[in-house]
Amino acid sequence: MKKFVFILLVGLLSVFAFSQVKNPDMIFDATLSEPDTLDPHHAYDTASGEVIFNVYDNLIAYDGGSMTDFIPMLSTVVPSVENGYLRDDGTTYVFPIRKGVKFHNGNDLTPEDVEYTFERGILYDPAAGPMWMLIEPIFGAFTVRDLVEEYVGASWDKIFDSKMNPTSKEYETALVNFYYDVIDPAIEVVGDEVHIHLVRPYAPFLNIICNGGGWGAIIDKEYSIQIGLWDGKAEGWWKYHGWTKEQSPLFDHAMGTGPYKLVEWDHAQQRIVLERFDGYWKGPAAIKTVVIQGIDEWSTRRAMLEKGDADIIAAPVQYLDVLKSMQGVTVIEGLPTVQITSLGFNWEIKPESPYIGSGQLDGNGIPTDFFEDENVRLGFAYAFDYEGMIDEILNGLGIHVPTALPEGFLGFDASLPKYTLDLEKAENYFRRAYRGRLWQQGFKMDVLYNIGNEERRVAAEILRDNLAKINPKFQVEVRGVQWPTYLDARENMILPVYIIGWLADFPDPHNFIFTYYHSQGDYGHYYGTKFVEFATLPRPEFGGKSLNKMIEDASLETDPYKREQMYVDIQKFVIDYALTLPLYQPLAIRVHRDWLKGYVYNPIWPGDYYYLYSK
Amino acid sequence: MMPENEKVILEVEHLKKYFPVRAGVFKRVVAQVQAVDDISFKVHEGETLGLVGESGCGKSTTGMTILRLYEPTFGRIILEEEDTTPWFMTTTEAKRYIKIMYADRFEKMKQEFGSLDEVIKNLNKEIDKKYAEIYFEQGETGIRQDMMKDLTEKRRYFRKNAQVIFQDPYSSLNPRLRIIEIIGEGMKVNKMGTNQEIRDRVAHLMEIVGLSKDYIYRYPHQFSGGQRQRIGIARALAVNPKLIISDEAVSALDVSIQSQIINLLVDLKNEYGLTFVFIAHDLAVVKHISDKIAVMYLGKIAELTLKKELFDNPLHPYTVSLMSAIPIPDPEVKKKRVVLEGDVPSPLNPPSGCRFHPRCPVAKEICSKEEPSLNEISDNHYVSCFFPGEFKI
Amino acid sequence: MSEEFKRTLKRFFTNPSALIGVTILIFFIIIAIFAPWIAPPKIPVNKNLEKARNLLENYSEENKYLIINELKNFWDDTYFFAEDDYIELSNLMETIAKFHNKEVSSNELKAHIKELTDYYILNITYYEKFDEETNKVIKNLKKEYNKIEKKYKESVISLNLINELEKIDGEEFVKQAIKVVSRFDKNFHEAIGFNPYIMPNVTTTRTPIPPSKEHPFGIVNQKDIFYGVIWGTRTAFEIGLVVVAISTVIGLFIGSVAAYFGGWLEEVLMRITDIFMSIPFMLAAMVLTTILGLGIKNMMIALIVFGWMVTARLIRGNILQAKNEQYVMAAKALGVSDFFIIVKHILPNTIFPVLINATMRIGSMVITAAALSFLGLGAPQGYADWGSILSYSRDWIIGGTNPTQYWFTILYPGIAMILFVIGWNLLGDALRDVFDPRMRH
Amino acid sequence: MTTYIIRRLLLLPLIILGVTLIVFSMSQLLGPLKLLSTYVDPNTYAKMSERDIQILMKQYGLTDPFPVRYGKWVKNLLKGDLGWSVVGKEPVLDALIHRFPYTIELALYALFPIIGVGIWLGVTAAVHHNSFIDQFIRIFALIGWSLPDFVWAILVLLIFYIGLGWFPPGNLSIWANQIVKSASFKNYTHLLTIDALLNGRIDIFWDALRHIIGPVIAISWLWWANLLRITRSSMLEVLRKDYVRTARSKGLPEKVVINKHARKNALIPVVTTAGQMVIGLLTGVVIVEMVFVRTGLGSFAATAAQQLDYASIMGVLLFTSLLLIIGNLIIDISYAIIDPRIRLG
Repeated sequence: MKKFVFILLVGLLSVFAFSQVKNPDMIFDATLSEPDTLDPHHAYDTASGEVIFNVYDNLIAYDGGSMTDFIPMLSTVVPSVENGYLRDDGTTYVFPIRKGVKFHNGNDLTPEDVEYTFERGILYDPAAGPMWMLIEPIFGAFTVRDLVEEYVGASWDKIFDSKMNPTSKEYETALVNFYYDVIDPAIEVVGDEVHIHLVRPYAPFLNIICNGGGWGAIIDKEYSIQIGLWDGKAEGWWKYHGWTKEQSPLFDHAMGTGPYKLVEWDHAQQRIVLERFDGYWKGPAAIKTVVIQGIDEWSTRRAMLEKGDADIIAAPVQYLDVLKSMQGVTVIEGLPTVQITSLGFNWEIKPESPYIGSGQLDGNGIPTDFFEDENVRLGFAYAFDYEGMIDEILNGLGIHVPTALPEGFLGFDASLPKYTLDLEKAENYFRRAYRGRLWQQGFKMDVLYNIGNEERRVAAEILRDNLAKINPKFQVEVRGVQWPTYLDARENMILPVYIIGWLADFPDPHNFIFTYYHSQGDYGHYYGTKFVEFATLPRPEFGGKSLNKMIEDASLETDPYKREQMYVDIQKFVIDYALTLPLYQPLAIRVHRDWLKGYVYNPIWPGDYYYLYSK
Repeated sequence: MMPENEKVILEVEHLKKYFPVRAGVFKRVVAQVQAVDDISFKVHEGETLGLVGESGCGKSTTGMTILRLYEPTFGRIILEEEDTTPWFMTTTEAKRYIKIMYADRFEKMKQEFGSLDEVIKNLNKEIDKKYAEIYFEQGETGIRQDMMKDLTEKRRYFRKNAQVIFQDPYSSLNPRLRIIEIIGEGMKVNKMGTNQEIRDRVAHLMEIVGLSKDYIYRYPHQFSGGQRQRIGIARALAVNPKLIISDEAVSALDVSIQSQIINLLVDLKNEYGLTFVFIAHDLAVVKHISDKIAVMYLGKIAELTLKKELFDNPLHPYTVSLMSAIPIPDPEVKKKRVVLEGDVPSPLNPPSGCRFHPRCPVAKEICSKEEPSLNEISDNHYVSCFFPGEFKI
Repeated sequence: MSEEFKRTLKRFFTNPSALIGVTILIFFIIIAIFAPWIAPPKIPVNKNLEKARNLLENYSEENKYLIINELKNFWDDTYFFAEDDYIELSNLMETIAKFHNKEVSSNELKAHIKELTDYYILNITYYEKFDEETNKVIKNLKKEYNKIEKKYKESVISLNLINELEKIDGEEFVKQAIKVVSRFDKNFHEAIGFNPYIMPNVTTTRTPIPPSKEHPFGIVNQKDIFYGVIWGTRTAFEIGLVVVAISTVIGLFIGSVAAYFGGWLEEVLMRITDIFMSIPFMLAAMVLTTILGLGIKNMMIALIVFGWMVTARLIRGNILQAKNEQYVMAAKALGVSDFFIIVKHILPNTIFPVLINATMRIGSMVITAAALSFLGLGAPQGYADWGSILSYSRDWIIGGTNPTQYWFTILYPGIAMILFVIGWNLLGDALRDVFDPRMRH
Repeated sequence: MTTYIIRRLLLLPLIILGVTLIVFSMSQLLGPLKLLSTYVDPNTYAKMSERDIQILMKQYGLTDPFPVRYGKWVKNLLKGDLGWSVVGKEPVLDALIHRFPYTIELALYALFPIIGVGIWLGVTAAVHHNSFIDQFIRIFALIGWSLPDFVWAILVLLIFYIGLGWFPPGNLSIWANQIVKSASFKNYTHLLTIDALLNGRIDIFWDALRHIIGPVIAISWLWWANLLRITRSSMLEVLRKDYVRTARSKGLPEKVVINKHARKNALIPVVTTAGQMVIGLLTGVVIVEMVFVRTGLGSFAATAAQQLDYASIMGVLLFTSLLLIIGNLIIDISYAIIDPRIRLG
């Protein structure tokens, strides 16, 4: 027995004496999560975007780390008024398509592929997808549903039964005509060019088109039809509309013209394997294989970086000191981001919410319309320690911003007043709220965060502790829930306040101002119907315009100076009313092994662009 | 000798107790162990019936069944002129029992005799007469109502009046209870007095059974086997029962202590006029205490008669062989011992005909074919044998 | 005390593992009991009262009015609306009485309620739900009235107390003022309802801070580890004892009913036990906690639901053995009811293996609960619970700039947990040694 | 004995039915909307109209009474339809099948050291009863028994990966993974080590083994503690038996006494425990798999629970329960064949 154990041990030890096999021809990127879907017209998260970014090409791209300069990609020209490719007062964009570009399957890129790509994306327009960004400038609506309802003149529920079949022949004809009358003319092939017609001039259009996150990616028409995507016909296009993620064949398939091709997506291991595309039109990439794997456990990620098994890892800022002390590891801190982390108020909490205590102003809860009172909002605004959060929790990796508009964007004005920690001010506002009753009764509510997001937890705890300092009767319980629960709770309007981030889709103020402050914005519509009233009320500050109108007008303004002024006005207004609390604009840290060369950072990119890297 | 017309305390009629044997996938009953197979006897007030037989012959089962610690398979158990059989049955079982035991029987007799009066006249037991009258007046439900009313009361009555003394002095006392709790439990359950009264009576009982009353707060493990058996006796006496069944009460004890306990029981019996069913596997033990003796063999009664008659004139070959096994404390007397051949057959599959025939020294052909019934050979002497008295030593 | 018991005790206390186990557990019990003194929670204070108290400590004549002023401020902040509210609600009560006598229409009553809701005296729901559930609303309004009446009375008493103070001076004033302050303090604390199990944040730095005099076990996740370990002792006892006690009682009930009554009931109950046993414990607890939602209570429910089967089987086996003991027969012959036979005769003689098993399970339950907390399914954020503190340390276990830099994040809560579990296991071991008949020779 | 086996087999559907009933009842605590997420991807109805959701609910019978719902659910189960796994991004059943081999491989490799060392320790402790060695082993067991597995698992990672660089996390190294995923590598059993040998790739075999040893060490301590306790007490009991005393009194050397007479008999109760241990290993690896990034059932369950992927966790629960039931059945039957005394049980 003992002898056997000894032999076994010796045998094992001799095996582990093997030296580590390093892979100079491979990059291992240990991330936090795996992609959601690889369908470019559905993907709306950075993990998916990063893969699509490396597998597909867009018509144009950002020039390196710049967010304003473009370079031609599949289009040989970046359209502008000067070069004549931006026509009709800025409503027609002309893209001459590059010749000799091949997809990974060997097919040639044609202008028809480009036309097909955009039309397919628009007709597909999945729920909670990114396609609104293209539909808005091209058609002036947010969803295909809206367009169809307007064109047909009936509600979606009337036009279709539950199995997505048109309920009558007339509707069917109308739907077919909808394609010919609305969709088809918007994007057309003219010779070797593709013309895109906008409903009105729209400044950020090129930014939208060139984003690597997916919605600008060009797919192969032949391949797509072959695997079951929209067949390119007007008849029955609706059958390809609004699929769920997994219904789309592109969910885990990819066929682009990009520098890497998708080899494998292993769900079990949360792992994506990419391989160099040798026929890439710019010439093949330096590194043969890229592995992107989601590893949840920080200890494991860190250990892999330390051992050199991982080249790049996702690292939370609290481990900055640890990372800096490691050998052979490059740490870059303070990279600018196009994100805002903010705290939003729900003006109209559902009474069944479990997070508002008694639901009354009796010291054991909060009334459902608690945050409609601007004194309460302002009280909260001055109860948060913005500087402390940035300095101590984020290790200084954050910017204190006046509103939910990141630094570097048009309209950003550092001289605007910022909320600061001021307990006396907060006390004054709280004493004013509810005719002084709030101060006497106190309140109780829960602030949720999603488990694993430590910044949100700490932010909530800072708020909790400061409120208790102002008045011990102000009681906040900080509660961790899982991410789906968090999203659900917000969706169901049962969260009193919620901390959430917004990452720019394209580098334009509209993407933030609209999102946060328009009552139809992605976040604005969570403020409740009371906020709709608020946002549509004519305001003397805006010369009689409502907040919504002001935001809409600002997006259409073509004069950059005027536009900037409008955004400043909007921001002044929202600061006075404390519509949302911009907690901070985070700054990123970047961690990779020293041997990784060629790193370029662009805040608007969904992730790494491996084509640039070598080892 | 007690006169025959004394009050009957316990009467057992055609008592059967079968234990089902389950086997197979669905645990179906594949056979029956006929532990007790159709036995009948009477015990009069103040009388002691000795129940004797080899181990496994069903005597203990008989005792347990009478006490309703086992449910009888068939038969009637009458305690003090009351049919106690259905008292511990579920409603459906009781219904079935009443139908078989009374309704069907009366119905049959009615057809046989024609008039109701005749039927009643022909019934010789008081209890039958009583129920016949009820039956013919109110039908089957009448009997049922009469029997099944006040069940809790009746059960308590039964439990109070039929008590047991167990064989094993070690396992028959709950080791976690004090003596006062053990002896007093029955009184408490039957609400026979306040705590003070119970304590006094327990102390009194302790003295009666020959133990110091100071011991009532002790635990069983602090006593010897004989003492424990005395405690067991006191527990049975505590509720003033009419009938005590003693299940091999002395077999586990040393011989010297055996006689002490038997003497105690005899004294108690004489003093309080107790009625006993005394179960033992040894005629010698029974001899001293019994008035009447039933010898059991393989679930059946082989011979039943008064003690003197049995010892003077044993008629069943099995009794004879048992008798020969009694040691006689006189070295001068030479005794011939009968050693029975073979083992006791399994009650699962009893021999055909007379159950004793495979081991019987005088068995004839008929013995293996027909089963002898328990016949009254002479006055009050019942034997179940085709050739009674043929085997002698 | 019986001899047997004494002997058992002696055997128990000469058993070394019993001694160590009991010592450890007593240690933890003491910590749990004295937690508020060992690691005093930071109970929030009212600023006015705090100032008043400070002034009282260095009392001088000129401070008197400052003190009274602070008390008045406190009174203002607490009871400013009490009288108005009381009057308004009294009026409303009159209206309600009239409404009952049909003197006032329901619309008028509704209008009256609306008036009060506009001044935030009443919640708007009273107005909104009035039409649907009139009776319920009125009932609740009466409750509201009682509450406010109580508050009003308290406010009057408080004001009187302050006024009384104004009339006295010197020593007497100090004596009375201290009384008043502590009375107000009590009212204040009742109003806020403080939960000491929530660990407060003691710093804003996110990297763990090594032990110091103020925080003897160091800080992780901004929480004082010492505070968490001390108060976590209570949580550990709560989880271990409650889960094991309830699941054991359930197991006892099911097992003893099955064994004693037998027949189809036994068959059904034991098959149910089999079925529950066929579900892996850890996963089942995980799933049920997930479905019920996070939190200690839900976790405990999940552990109980899937934790009773061993007891049931154990007790059933033992009872089947005990059932045929002669003393059980004797009790039956005496007419003792089934219930008492089980409780008095059978259980006391069969329960020891169950108790030993339960003792052992307490430790493993605490570990399971900690594992659930580690996976983020157990205790809520910031709750003083060893598993949670250990899960805070999970990202620091492998160290910082050197592998042992953050040793304290795991050491103290880890040791507490291991000791606790060891304590119960040693106790269980010892009990088995003492009570297992095979070990007696 | 045949009847015993048949009886066990006949009880099997009943038990399985009971388990499904419990799992189903648990899921019913969720409420209709969340329940819907166990049937369809929640993204599907995230932006759906109320009407469409109602239709969807009706389609999946969520408005039916309990028994009907249960019936439909069981019908789906029988078709292998366990719902959609959000975490796995594939049907739950597929997700389970893909992850199962990793867990079973880990369990198999854990088994040998656990049983071997566990029994050896138990016997050693019993033979040296009350000596220093015994006390040492008992303390070893006590700590193993009391050590939270997540702490120990991370410590193993710290020591054997960061410290010594021997046992990395994951299933396989990247290079090996690529070979395994390539077309030329045939997956016969889906157990990495065995497939590697069958393909004649000794390097991949060693790589897979290297990745397994860390988790094995992390699980072993607890089970050692478990097993050695049972072995020790069983051995102590046997050593007191008359036949062992007789053997001793005959003057047989102690070694022979222990090896020949005592150990064999002492191991009978150990065998049952060992059987249950295999099953226990299959379900007890949640935390170890999480820490070592192994993609087995355990880490799947944990991730699913954290992301409230109800369909997946219920799938795992059903699947492992089924494993448990079948495993127990096999153990009981084979035990009945080996030891006739058990049959009545």
